[in-house]
Amino acid sequence: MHVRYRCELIIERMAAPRACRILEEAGLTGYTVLPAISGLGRQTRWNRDADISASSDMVVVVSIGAQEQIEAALKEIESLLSNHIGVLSIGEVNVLRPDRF
Amino acid sequence: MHVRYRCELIIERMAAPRACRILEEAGLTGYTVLPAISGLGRQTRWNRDADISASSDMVVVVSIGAQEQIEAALKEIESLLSNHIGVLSIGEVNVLRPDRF
Amino acid sequence: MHVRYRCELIIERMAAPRACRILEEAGLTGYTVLPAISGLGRQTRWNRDADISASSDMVVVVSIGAQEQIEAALKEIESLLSNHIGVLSIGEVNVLRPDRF
Amino acid sequence: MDIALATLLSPIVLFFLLGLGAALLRSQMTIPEAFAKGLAIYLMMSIGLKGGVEISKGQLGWDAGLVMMSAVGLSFLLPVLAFALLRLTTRLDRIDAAAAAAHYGSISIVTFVAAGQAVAAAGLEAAGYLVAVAALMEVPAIISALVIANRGGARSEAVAGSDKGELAREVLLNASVVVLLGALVIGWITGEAGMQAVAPFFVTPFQGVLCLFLLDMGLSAGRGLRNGWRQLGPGTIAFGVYMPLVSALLAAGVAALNGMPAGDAALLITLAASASYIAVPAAMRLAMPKARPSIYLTLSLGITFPFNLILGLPLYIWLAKMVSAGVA
Amino acid sequence: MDIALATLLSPIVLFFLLGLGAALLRSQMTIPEAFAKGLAIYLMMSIGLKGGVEISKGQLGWDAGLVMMSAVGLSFLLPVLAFALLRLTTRLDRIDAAAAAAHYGSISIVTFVAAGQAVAAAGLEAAGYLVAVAALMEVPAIISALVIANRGGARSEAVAGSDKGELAREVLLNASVVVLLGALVIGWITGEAGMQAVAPFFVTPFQGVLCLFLLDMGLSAGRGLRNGWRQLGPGTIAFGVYMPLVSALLAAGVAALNGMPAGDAALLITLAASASYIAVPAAMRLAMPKARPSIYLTLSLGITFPFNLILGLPLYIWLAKMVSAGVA
Amino acid sequence: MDIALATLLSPIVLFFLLGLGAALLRSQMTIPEAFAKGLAIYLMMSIGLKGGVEISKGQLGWDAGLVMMSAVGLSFLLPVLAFALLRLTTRLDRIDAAAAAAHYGSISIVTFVAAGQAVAAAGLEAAGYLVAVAALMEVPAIISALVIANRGGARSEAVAGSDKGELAREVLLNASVVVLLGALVIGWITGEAGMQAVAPFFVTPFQGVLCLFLLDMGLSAGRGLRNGWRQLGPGTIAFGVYMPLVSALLAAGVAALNGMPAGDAALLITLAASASYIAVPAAMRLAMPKARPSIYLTLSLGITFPFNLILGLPLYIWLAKMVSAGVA
Ligand SMILES: Nc1ncnc2c1ncn2[C@@H]1O[C@H](COP(=O)(O)O)[C@@H](O)[C@H]1O
Ligand SMILES: Nc1ncnc2c1ncn2[C@@H]1O[C@H](COP(=O)(O)O)[C@@H](O)[C@H]1O
Ligand SMILES: Nc1ncnc2c1ncn2[C@@H]1O[C@H](COP(=O)(O)O)[C@@H](O)[C@H]1O
Ligand code: NA
Ligand code: NA
Ligand code: NA
Repeated sequence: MHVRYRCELIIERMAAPRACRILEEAGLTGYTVLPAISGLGRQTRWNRDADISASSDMVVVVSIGAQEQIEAALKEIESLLSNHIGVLSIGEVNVLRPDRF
Repeated sequence: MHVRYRCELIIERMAAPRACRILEEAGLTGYTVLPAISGLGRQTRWNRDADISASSDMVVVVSIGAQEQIEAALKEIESLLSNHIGVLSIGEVNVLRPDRF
Repeated sequence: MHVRYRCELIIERMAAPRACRILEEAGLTGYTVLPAISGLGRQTRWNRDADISASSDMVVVVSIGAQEQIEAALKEIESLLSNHIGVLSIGEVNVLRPDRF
Repeated sequence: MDIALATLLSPIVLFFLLGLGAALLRSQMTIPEAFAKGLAIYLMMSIGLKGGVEISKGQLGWDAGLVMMSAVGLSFLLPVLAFALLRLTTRLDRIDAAAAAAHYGSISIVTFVAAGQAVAAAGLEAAGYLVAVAALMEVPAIISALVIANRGGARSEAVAGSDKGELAREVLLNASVVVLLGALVIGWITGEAGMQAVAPFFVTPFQGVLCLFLLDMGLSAGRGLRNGWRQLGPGTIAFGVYMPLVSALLAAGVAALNGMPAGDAALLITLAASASYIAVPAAMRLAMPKARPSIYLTLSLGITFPFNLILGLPLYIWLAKMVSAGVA
Repeated sequence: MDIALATLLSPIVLFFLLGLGAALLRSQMTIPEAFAKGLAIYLMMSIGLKGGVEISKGQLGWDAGLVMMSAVGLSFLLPVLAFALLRLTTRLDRIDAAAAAAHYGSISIVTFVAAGQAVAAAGLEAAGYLVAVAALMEVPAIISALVIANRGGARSEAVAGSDKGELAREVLLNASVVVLLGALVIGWITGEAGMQAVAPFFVTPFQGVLCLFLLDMGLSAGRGLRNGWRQLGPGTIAFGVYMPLVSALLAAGVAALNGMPAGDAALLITLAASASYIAVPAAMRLAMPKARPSIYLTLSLGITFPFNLILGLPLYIWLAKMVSAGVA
Repeated sequence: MDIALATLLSPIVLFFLLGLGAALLRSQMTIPEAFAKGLAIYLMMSIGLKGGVEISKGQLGWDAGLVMMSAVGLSFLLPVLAFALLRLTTRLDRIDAAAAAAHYGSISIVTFVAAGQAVAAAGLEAAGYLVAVAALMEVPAIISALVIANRGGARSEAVAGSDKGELAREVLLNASVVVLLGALVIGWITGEAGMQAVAPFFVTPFQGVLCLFLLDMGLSAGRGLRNGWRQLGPGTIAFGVYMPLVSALLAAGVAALNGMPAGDAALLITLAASASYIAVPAAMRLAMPKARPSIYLTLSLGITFPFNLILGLPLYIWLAKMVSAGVA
């Protein structure tokens, strides 16, 4: 197996397309978006089913990629997170078929 | 980037608020709860859409934090898991803006 | 705490039961399936709410296990992924109660 | 027996059987949880409103008050009985037995509705305040079961992370209590006039929505049975069938003592005989996390619910007629 | 006042209060988001269709055109006023104030519907084209607010990853604009004849669906208040109550100038007085991500919406009668 | 042509076009999957029940049996034809061509319903057993396509992790087969009497629900087209238009041979001409995972469905009239 990176971005639902565009432009070969149902942050406490406006909903964007692409995305994501609410974390993982990332 | 920890707790939906209170009291700055749709354990095999009582539903609580806070939460979570169904795993991740955790 | 492995398989919803059977047969003690809402790959761009056929939906199968069991599952999963769309990644995590995995 | 056949061939029972059959044949079809939960709230609003409007027409007298108090008493009492029977006849431990017992003291609102329709089909009438009785019977059984479970040796310590009020809120303010009682009061306030505006949504299509909901219940019951029946011994399975009969007899006695008319008696008997499968399971996960859902749910949803729906209802109506005839 | 009491005791208000109360008492009950979103789309289709059919019956004259233009003007203007008031009387910064102001220039379709029912209950009539007015008033306020926010010092740079057209698409093609205007045009095209086929779904059960939706809104408003009220100072809370009155007075002036009949005037006044809580919050997350939802949502959904629903509507109808009487 | 215009201006077609337009303009609006799936189940229950009640009124004779058998034959046969045409005229490989072919042998239940309404609007009548025909035509095409795909060189090995029965269960017990056939049988058993109780839910609002569902289908079709059309060559796109015509002609022949009345013939022709977009795609993911959904879905939902809905239906009714006139 081969070392790659798992980038996990917890971000506002409305801002997720922006994050995804950044990942795509940085050359990452894919991502998957997961829904979240509630959360707590330093400023917010939200719950999907309890807010009809859905304006505080978060989602989780997961993208497995090579170091190079993830580094290429980092600066733009940092800039995105200066405007939008979100948390980025990157972990090391092993993958099959390394040429795909 | 800076090393922090990603704590992932797969736990019964009804017990998730208890887990979240533990995290909050241990000083973690946030968490996000994701829904799950089905699963298998040593005792259970469940499926969200196939059980009208929803009493076996699980959720996943993700919290990124510093070692200190996570360690502070560990004992209480262990106690919670002696009553409730759940699986805890902790991985190392890199984050931006380390002061936030 | 004790080292175990977190296996995360992003896979087509229709193929998830196949992946789960493989995990179960390899001796993993459990797994949890999370829904996804949208994604991008080398060939696909999908969105759960925007496709009435749901034929491109993906889910994420998470399984925490010991090295041995995960290695036992790897070959079959590789074969599964030669037919079905999906991404496998494996990360190192720490767990409580190691005898459970 | 005509009522029995009519019950069996009613669309709601047939759709339940369709779901049950599909699940047992391992069909993968599902009805999305979010949709089913929405339907459940609709059903409870509708039942509450109709009950409230009925109440607004007449007057709640002493007799209704007495019935309500007896019903609360039944809900407190039945779990004690159920627990004793389970401990005597099965190998379930104290916790599992107490949790299962809670379900049998509480009620199933869908069974109640099906009974209402069977009662109407049998040419009987039922009073609106029975909806309030249903709502009142949801909770006491949970308290009984908690007391029973805690008496056993080691006092239960608070679970880590638990909040003082959370169990009370879950038990007293769960969706079915809030919506049922809330809609009842709203129906009471707005009366027939207010109902007219919302009847095309809450009254006319009710039966059809119920069919859809019962299809989902059939799927749930079938899957529960398929996954869970192995964990139930023959004693436990038998309990799922005779316990409703025991409760029905007790409730028939209460109905006789209160001199209830046949329609009302049938509903009270059904409430006693029915077992909860939404509100109580949720409360049990909080209050007795170590009790196994695979036991109490398979019992309540997989065995008692179908039994009541298909065989129980005609029996309870017959029983109610006996009782009220004896009274009159 | 009879209208006030009738409003307060209508099922929709009572279900809103039920939800509000349950949330304030910290009940955990929820209505699944997917179900509520489906209902919201149903409501907008229904409103649009009915408006379109009304339009198809008569003729859209110059006067309707003038009202539409005035309404668009109001939607542009109100945020300027709201922003000035917020900056003068509260400590909100420019961004938070501009974002909140956008909500008050835009509209709440549920408030509009409730006004329609109160208008009918008061024996008045309203023209179908007011639905088009509602749709037209959704967007201009957002543009105003953006201009206001950007004038303050540092020109806003594009947020990383943002796409040129995305804000325009979100604002001009959000669900409520698409469905409301789309259904309006469809109702217009198919007219009374086409409506007949779909009326049993879109017309008859409408009021009941609204009850269910308002239960959910009550839950949302209650939870918003509980989590958010601490962040609102007394000045901000007061704004949530007096701003709708200010808007109502302005709209009453516009109605007088246009010589609108009482029913139409009441709806226009209500639109002006109402504040958005779905479309504008979403747009704000894209356009002004730094503005805090806990401020603007608590204000709009937690304070202004209940105020309008319970106290505002009778007032606006009374105001509309005054205005149209003065005109006549 | 009057029928053509009436079809084009019917609310369901207009809502489809609204969704299609919004998606092509890149609106982000969506209808939640859970809600749409719930509606889909409602629609199938309703269709099944109505068909069953119709059957219960008359008698299923030999002629109905013959039509059913011919329809099953058609469903087996059409994929062979579709496959051959695709391989001759496009660059799709064996797997992609076989998967697409399966869709054209199977059916679209929404197209069937729209045809039913167009048939009624044209003053014709259709027999209830056609619903059974629809259900019977879902599956055979999948079997044909599997045979075709497997004949090509390397026998398909079992995919890792696959379970022997899973494909059969998915194909024979998917939601649409279970609900359609189940409701049909239930309608048959309970007959007109049982239907009365549930008609206010399953019959009266049906058309309106269909509008909402078609709005969602328009959104899906539009997004599918936008993402997928680049992958379709002109030959493939042309296939999406001429294949339904080919199927229609074949079915017209079958209708003539069976001497079917015009209304029945129109429905059979429509079934043949329609292409599946829910059941078959799901089956294909299991059975031929390497076939690309972007091909078969864009074809079936993005091209053939709109073509049938807007242009095809009037044509098929005209064809059916010709055929039955020739017969009579
Ligand atoms: N440390 C964290 N771990 C996981 N999720 C977080 C964390 N901090 C914030 N979040 C998520 O981000 C949202 C906004 O956080 P904040 O901006 O801190 O209010 C929260 O509601 C959570 O869903
Ligand atoms: N090893 C595991 N990896 C991931 N999820 C697990 C694991 N074990 C258990 N789970 C989840 O926890 C639930 C209960 O597990 P158990 O208590 O073992 O029956 C299962 O249904 C799964 O959703
Ligand atoms: N690198 C990746 N990281 C996360 N998810 C991915 C990745 N690549 C693909 N996916 C997911 O897998 C689906 C199919 O990918 P593909 O087979 O590359 O078209 C995508 O739509 C994503 O949901
Ligand atoms: Na009971
Ligand atoms: Na306004
Ligand atoms: Na076909």
